[in-house]
Amino acid sequence: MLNDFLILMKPELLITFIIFLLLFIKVGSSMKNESLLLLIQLVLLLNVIAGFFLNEEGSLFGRLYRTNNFMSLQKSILSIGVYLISLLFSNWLKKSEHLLEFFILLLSALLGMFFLISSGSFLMFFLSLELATIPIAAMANFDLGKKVSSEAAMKMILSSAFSSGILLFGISLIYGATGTTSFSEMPALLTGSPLQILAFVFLFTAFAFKLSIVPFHLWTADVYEGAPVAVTSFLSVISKGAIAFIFTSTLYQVFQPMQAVWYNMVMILAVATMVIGNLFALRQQNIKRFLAFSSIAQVGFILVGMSSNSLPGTSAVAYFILIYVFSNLAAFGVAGAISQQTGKENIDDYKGLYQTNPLLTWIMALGLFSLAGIPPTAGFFGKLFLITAGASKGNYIFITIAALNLVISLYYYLRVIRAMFMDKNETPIPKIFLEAPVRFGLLLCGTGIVLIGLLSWIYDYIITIAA
Amino acid sequence: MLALLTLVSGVMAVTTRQIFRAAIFLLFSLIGIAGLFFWMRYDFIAAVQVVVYVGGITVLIIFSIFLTQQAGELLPKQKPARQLFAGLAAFSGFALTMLQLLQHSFTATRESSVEPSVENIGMSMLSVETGGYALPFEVVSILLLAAMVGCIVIALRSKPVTI
Amino acid sequence: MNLIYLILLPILTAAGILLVQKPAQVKVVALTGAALQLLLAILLLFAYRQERALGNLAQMLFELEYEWVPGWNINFHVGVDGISIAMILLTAFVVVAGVLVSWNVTKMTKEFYFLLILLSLGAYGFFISLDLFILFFFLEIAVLPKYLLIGIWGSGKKEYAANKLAVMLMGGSALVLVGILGLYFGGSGYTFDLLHLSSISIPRETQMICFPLLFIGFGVFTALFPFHTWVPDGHSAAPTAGSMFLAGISMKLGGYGCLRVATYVMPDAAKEYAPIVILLATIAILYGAFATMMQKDLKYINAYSSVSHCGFVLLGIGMLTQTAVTGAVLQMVSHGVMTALFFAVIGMIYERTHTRQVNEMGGLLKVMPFITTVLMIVGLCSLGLPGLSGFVAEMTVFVGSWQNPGTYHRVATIAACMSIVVTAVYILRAVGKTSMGPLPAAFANLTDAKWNEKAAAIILLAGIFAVGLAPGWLVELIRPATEVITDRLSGK
Amino acid sequence: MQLLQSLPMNLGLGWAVALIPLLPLATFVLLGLFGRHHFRNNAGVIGTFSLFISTLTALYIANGYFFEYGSVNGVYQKIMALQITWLEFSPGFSIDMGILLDPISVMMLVVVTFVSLMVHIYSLSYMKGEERFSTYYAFLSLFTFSMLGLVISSNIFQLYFFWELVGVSSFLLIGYYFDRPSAVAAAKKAFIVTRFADLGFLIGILILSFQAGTFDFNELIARLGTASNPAFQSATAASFMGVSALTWGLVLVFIGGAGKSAMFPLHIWLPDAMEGPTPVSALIHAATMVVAGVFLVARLFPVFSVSPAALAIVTYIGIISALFAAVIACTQTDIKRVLAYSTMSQIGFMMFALGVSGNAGESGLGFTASMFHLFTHAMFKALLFLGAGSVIHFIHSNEMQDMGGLRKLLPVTHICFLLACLAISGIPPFAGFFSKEEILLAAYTSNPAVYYIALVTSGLTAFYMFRLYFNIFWSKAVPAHAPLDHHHGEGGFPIVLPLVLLAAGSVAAGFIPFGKFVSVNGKALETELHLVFSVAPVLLALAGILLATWLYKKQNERPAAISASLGGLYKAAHRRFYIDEIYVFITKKILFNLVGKPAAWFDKNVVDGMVNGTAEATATVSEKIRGLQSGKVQQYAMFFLVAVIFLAVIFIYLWK
Amino acid sequence: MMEPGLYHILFISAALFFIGMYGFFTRRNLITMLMSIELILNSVNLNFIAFNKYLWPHKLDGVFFSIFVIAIAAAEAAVAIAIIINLYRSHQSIDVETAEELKY
Repeated sequence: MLNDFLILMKPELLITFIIFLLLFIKVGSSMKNESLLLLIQLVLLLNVIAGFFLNEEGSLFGRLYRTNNFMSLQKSILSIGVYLISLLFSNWLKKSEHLLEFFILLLSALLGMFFLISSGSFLMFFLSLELATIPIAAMANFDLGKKVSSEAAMKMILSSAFSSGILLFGISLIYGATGTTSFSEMPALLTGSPLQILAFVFLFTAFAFKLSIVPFHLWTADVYEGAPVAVTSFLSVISKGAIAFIFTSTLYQVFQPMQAVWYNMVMILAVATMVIGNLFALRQQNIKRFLAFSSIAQVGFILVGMSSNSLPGTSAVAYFILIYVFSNLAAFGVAGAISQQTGKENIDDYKGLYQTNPLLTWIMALGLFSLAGIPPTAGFFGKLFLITAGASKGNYIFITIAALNLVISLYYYLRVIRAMFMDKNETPIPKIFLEAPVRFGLLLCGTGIVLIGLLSWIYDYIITIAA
Repeated sequence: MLALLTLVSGVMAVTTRQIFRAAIFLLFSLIGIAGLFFWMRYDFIAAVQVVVYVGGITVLIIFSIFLTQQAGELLPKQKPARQLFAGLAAFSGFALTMLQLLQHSFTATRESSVEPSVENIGMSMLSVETGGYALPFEVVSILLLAAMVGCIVIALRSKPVTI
Repeated sequence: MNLIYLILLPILTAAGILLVQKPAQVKVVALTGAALQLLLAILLLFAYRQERALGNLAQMLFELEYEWVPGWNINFHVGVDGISIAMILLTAFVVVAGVLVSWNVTKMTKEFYFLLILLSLGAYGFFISLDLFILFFFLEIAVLPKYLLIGIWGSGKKEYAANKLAVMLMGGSALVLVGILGLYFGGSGYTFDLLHLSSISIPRETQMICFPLLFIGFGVFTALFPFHTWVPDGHSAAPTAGSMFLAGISMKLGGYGCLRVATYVMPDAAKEYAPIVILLATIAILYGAFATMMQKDLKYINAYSSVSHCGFVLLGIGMLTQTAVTGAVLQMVSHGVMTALFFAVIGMIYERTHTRQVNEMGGLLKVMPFITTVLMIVGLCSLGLPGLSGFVAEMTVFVGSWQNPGTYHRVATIAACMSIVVTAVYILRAVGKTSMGPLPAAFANLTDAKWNEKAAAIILLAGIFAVGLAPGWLVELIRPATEVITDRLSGK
Repeated sequence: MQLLQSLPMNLGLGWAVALIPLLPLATFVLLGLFGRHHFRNNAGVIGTFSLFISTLTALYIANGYFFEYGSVNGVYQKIMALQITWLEFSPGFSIDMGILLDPISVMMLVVVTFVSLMVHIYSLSYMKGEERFSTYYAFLSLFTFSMLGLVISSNIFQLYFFWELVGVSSFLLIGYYFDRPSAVAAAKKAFIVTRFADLGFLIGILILSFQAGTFDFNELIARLGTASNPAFQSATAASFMGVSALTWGLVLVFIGGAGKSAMFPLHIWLPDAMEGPTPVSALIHAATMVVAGVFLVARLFPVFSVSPAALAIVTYIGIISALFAAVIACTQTDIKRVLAYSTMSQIGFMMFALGVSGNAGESGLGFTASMFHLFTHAMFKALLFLGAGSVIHFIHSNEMQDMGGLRKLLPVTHICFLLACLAISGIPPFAGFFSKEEILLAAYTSNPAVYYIALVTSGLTAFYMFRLYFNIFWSKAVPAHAPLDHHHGEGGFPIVLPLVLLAAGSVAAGFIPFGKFVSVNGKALETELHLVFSVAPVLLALAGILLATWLYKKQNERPAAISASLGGLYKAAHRRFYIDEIYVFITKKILFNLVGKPAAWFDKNVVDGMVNGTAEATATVSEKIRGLQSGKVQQYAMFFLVAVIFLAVIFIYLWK
Repeated sequence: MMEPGLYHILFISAALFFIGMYGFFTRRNLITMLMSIELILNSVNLNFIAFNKYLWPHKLDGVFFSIFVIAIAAAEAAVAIAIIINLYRSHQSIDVETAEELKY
């Protein structure tokens, strides 16, 4: 029993352990930020490595908690992302007064996401969702001196509380209609009656809110822009990944009987998300805001893959998230480094960046290309598999719209590329000094972007364990 | 009666223009709900409701009101258009929900019921077997811990505002 | 002959370029790589011929197949037939010439050559792919470098042009993607394999949906009317080598795709849609020609004329007769070499006169006989002078088109033939205005071509003459391959 | 043909004939690549020498063909001396590079090499000192190569191949003085107009070859020229707009020929082509290239002869051109233009002679006559041009009013020119007389109307030729500014020799019993002179000469008066009946303004506009919907709720 | 007053839910918005309890759900108030419309 407990809940326990470790450090010693950060990075790295071993399938606590290899992999992907974040934003973190608190909150949120992925009932689902949200809202306020930071935090906490309300209302209706909150008992009890549909819509929109699907995305950009870059990247990459995972598995497993309803819903919202996300991204000036909308559009593509309701769909989503972690973090990493040292966040400020910071420019370009789905970057494969999965339903119009949206998105990614490579600038951003961890993190991202696509066994691995 | 109290205070809480009164109405509304719990014989829940909400959250709210505002100051009025739309949206949502609820024929279980006594609740709360809620309990505790840490960092900052 | 070399070589070259530091070294590496590519392409040609001579009648030679993503049944499947080899040769020629012509690039030399080589990688990969997925992969690889080439090293409205080009081409490839997926799921095979897809009969509904998607998608690349507008802007803004690659190689990707993927795989739809294809191709031919007539910028002239010439490719494909299809492939090769050279020459002239407006030039024959002579030869090739490649290709298309006896086809053929007159008008106008007439005093001291320019021109001229004077070898190479395609069309 | 293919000498013969065009080709390549640097001064000698060998070979071949092996049982054979598959479209359907020897091709070989040689020699002196001397000879060689290739073509596509090359060399040579805008314009015009005609030719080829299933001349003629052949039947059965495919094909092919041969109304390029160096005009625009159209019709004559409609068109176009050009020639003042129009007129003669010809025996007289005239015309027209060239060389002007009284200064030229004028006017016993008589006879027997027009035209010919002659050599006294340096005058030996040789040809060529060698079916055709028949044309010619003498021998007011009295007609003729203006109108106004400009406009605004419009629309929409992202968190929540209700309503009530 | 049944309770909770929504939409004071949220959460609690009591009394799912919701509501309120106070410090106001810098 205890053995089971230790092995099955290994990821969660590890994170909890780290959290407590940090708490003890906070209470007991006064380490310097540098060494502390190094320690955290090391621990997180170990966590990533540990994530790949001793994964088993099973459930605990009366099916409130369940896990399998695929979920472990999803957790590992998130761990990788967190590790990258700890590297990429070293510059910012080092100077932060609340380094420890930051990581405590970050890891709590991560823990929430782990539980989220593994949750076996709506209760666990709801609780871990909150655990994954509230600390982030607090973190969004970590740029304590900045007005926009608190505005972002305010928007985030209020909107998410609002969506929690809606989610809960939906859950309560479902509970009323079926008498259970357990994922495993639910499918048999779903009949597709109007009330269930209504409840499902409530539930669905709460997911949509967290995943920033249009039209529930409105908070996203504001929060992304206002929050510190590290938080934004966590929010846009890790949080989104986690939600996408649980969303997929909920739709596929729990709401399988209502497949027809949610397929159409996903389709409509995917189109809306891609289009609106793209249209807004087109005209953004602030790089963080720009990336926010771009990530909204990316979610649209995730939905395309999700709509397939098949094994390739799940694996394509997981694969895409993995790639997305690297690509988006590359972009955010560069944006963060620049914003940290110069305070410049506008795309126009990036003009002529290539002259002064070739490495940053290339990493950014790689990230953007990957987001845009240009080969040979991994994003190409990720997007392609998503669209391929979506195409399995034979809905050509939907797929054509998705494919054409790829083009629009390319257009605005190219805007940044253009600014960095082509435009002239009298006063380009000066040469930016990158700390070793940042440099390492960026290179890691770049390597990931190039290799994940070309190494086909990664996808194969995902599809095998997702089966 | 309780229902009426709850609803009326709820409405007042969201419409009154004096923030302090709004808080008091909220308090009444919450108490009304606690009363409903009592009435449904969920004593424990009612107790929790009173303790956490009435004793915790409302007090917190009232403190923060004191912190941020002079009591008695009138709240700024929202634009009528916004009020209208909000009312419409809320009402149509309400109508839709009620319609679905009323049209739906709920089926009740025939299994024997479990007494929602404090003992029962406490046992399952800490049970790790099926039907136990130890894990959620742990999760919530971590959440509360994180929330605390967050609050401390945010609220106890020392630096003055620079921007 | 291992086809992997064709992919490996550009990759190694690109890596080499990244490793060395000085611009001079970069150039040498790039040139060596390009020359090796040419050598490899020629070796491939001979190996292919030898294999055929030994009686190997397989449709594709030198096939290689590795599993890539088993989850989607994606295989790294490559192989060549005559058409591919012709295209590979074309690419190799243009790449060498492009590298030579760009010898004077001083801005970000390393990146420039890196992108050039990357483009060639895309092209080679595309032409040898037998799996639609990797075909698409390479197709997209070949797009983005163009954007950067134009945007960074271009001139004029470069940003607008680069954007337009990238977006339109990506739009095209988006349609291609949908088409490919349609084939994958609707083709009752769950396979991307071209050979497999071409051996089964694909349900008619799938064909009717996927053919337009694929044809328009690839058509955008090859300037299918009305999706051609990236051509003039893109070409005119691109740096010389960029234009050469764009017109010489990139537009051929589309033609090749239209033929190999759309038409070959979906014969029923190809027949069904042929009238539309022919209509659009004819419009492109004439319309491009007439539009060219009104242009004043040399690059625009060549760009619009490319629209017209690529119309022949599509016309040949649309006519569905074996000769016409052969002609289409010939036209791809011919136009590729010719237009690359044309752009090279325009670049040389521009470098000296700093203008591309024909009205501002004149009498350049006096100061730069070599360049203008090459210009004239290219012009003549463009208007289909016998002995040069254009003639061979156009005539094959015409003869092949005429073999399709429908009145509609006849009218289209005649209309297409009419372009030879219009072509003559604009080519002579361009050549006449630039190289003949009185020489403006400002240009009196200009110099003729340098060694690298001469070498580039001679390499491409060799291609033009090799096709123009002795087309036999090329036709022999291509025809068996087109036969396979037309056999499928006629249900054999 | 079968017989000869078995002969062992056949292959040798093939390569021997091939040598004739290949030598000039080699010269072209050599001079073209290295001429500027290595053969600057001796390019002419090299070119001339190589052509000299070609000419000798041609004469040798002609001798052999006509007198040794060509005739089998009194019928001249079509010998396929060489055949190499050049471009195979589908098995059995290919463009071959071959050599077809038959009377007309052998005859053309001689004519082309000979005239070309004369021009080469002439140019040695005439073009001396030109900066691009070697280029000139390179182009000249290219032209000679192409023309020779054209005449020996065994395959209609091969003919088209060389046809186009001829066009290009013509372009290059007309534009030889490339810094002179008028020359460039003329070169372009020549190329484009003939190109336009070639379009017809090309489509004609497509039609004919498709119907016949071959490009090979022999096969083509055998299949389409025989009424019993299925190809013929399907070709006549298939019709478009009421006209059979065969006729369409032939007419279109003829359009090609008409373009190259400057037939009305495609003649407009020819006068302008005189911008080229004069020897070039002599070679290309008088003796050889312009008769390519005639040659083409002759080559396909067996097929033409089965389509009366096509033949009728050939006839009428020919006669109209003859008369039309003759009228214009009377009014021109540029001597080369006069000659150009005269050329056009004479080719008109050849054309309609073909048109009135039948396919066999006596009715084939027109064919023979046409070829004969082609042959003699080459001699005297080349002579006229070369003569004119030496005049121009001397005077440095093309205009008649700058000339006059030159007979003393240029004696050899004068005599030769006079002989040529007599020959072209049809005065016995000069060459033109014989060939023209045959043409008139052929016309007389088949189509009287044509005959009468031809008669008038031949009178006009005499008139304008002598108008030219008198204006140059008599009329005024020696022009004041003329260089009176006698040594300069005639030029050297290279100028005199071709004049004399051609003059000899013009005098003697008529006596060749042409019908024996060249006839439509290869059998000898006995031609005889009907003295009675000759009276009318000769008299008319003499009348023309007399009129010219009266008007132009001495400078006087009469021509002006007459032209004034003719008023509009004269003016119209002088302005070449405004054909040029019509063309300019069509090209500039219609083609450029009504097609080209709209196309360009359409592209810029509509097609491009669509693309840009899409981009702009996207940007606009994106700007318009920015209000969605208002920054108000309450509004966000409201959107949220509304969307929830919306989705719920859709999925509960509408979309089930 | 007749014996209140399930539907009555549901009516109350739904009404409370949308009253909370209305409040959330219209109040400009951040604290009152937070109060509206509390109303929403309470209505959900009511729902859970009602369903548990009237329909599914054999297990205590609903009860536990509402207990945890209350806990979460507390945590959320705490963080929200911390953020609001912080916002108040930087903006000197807790009017939601003063914090609209981030938009478009």
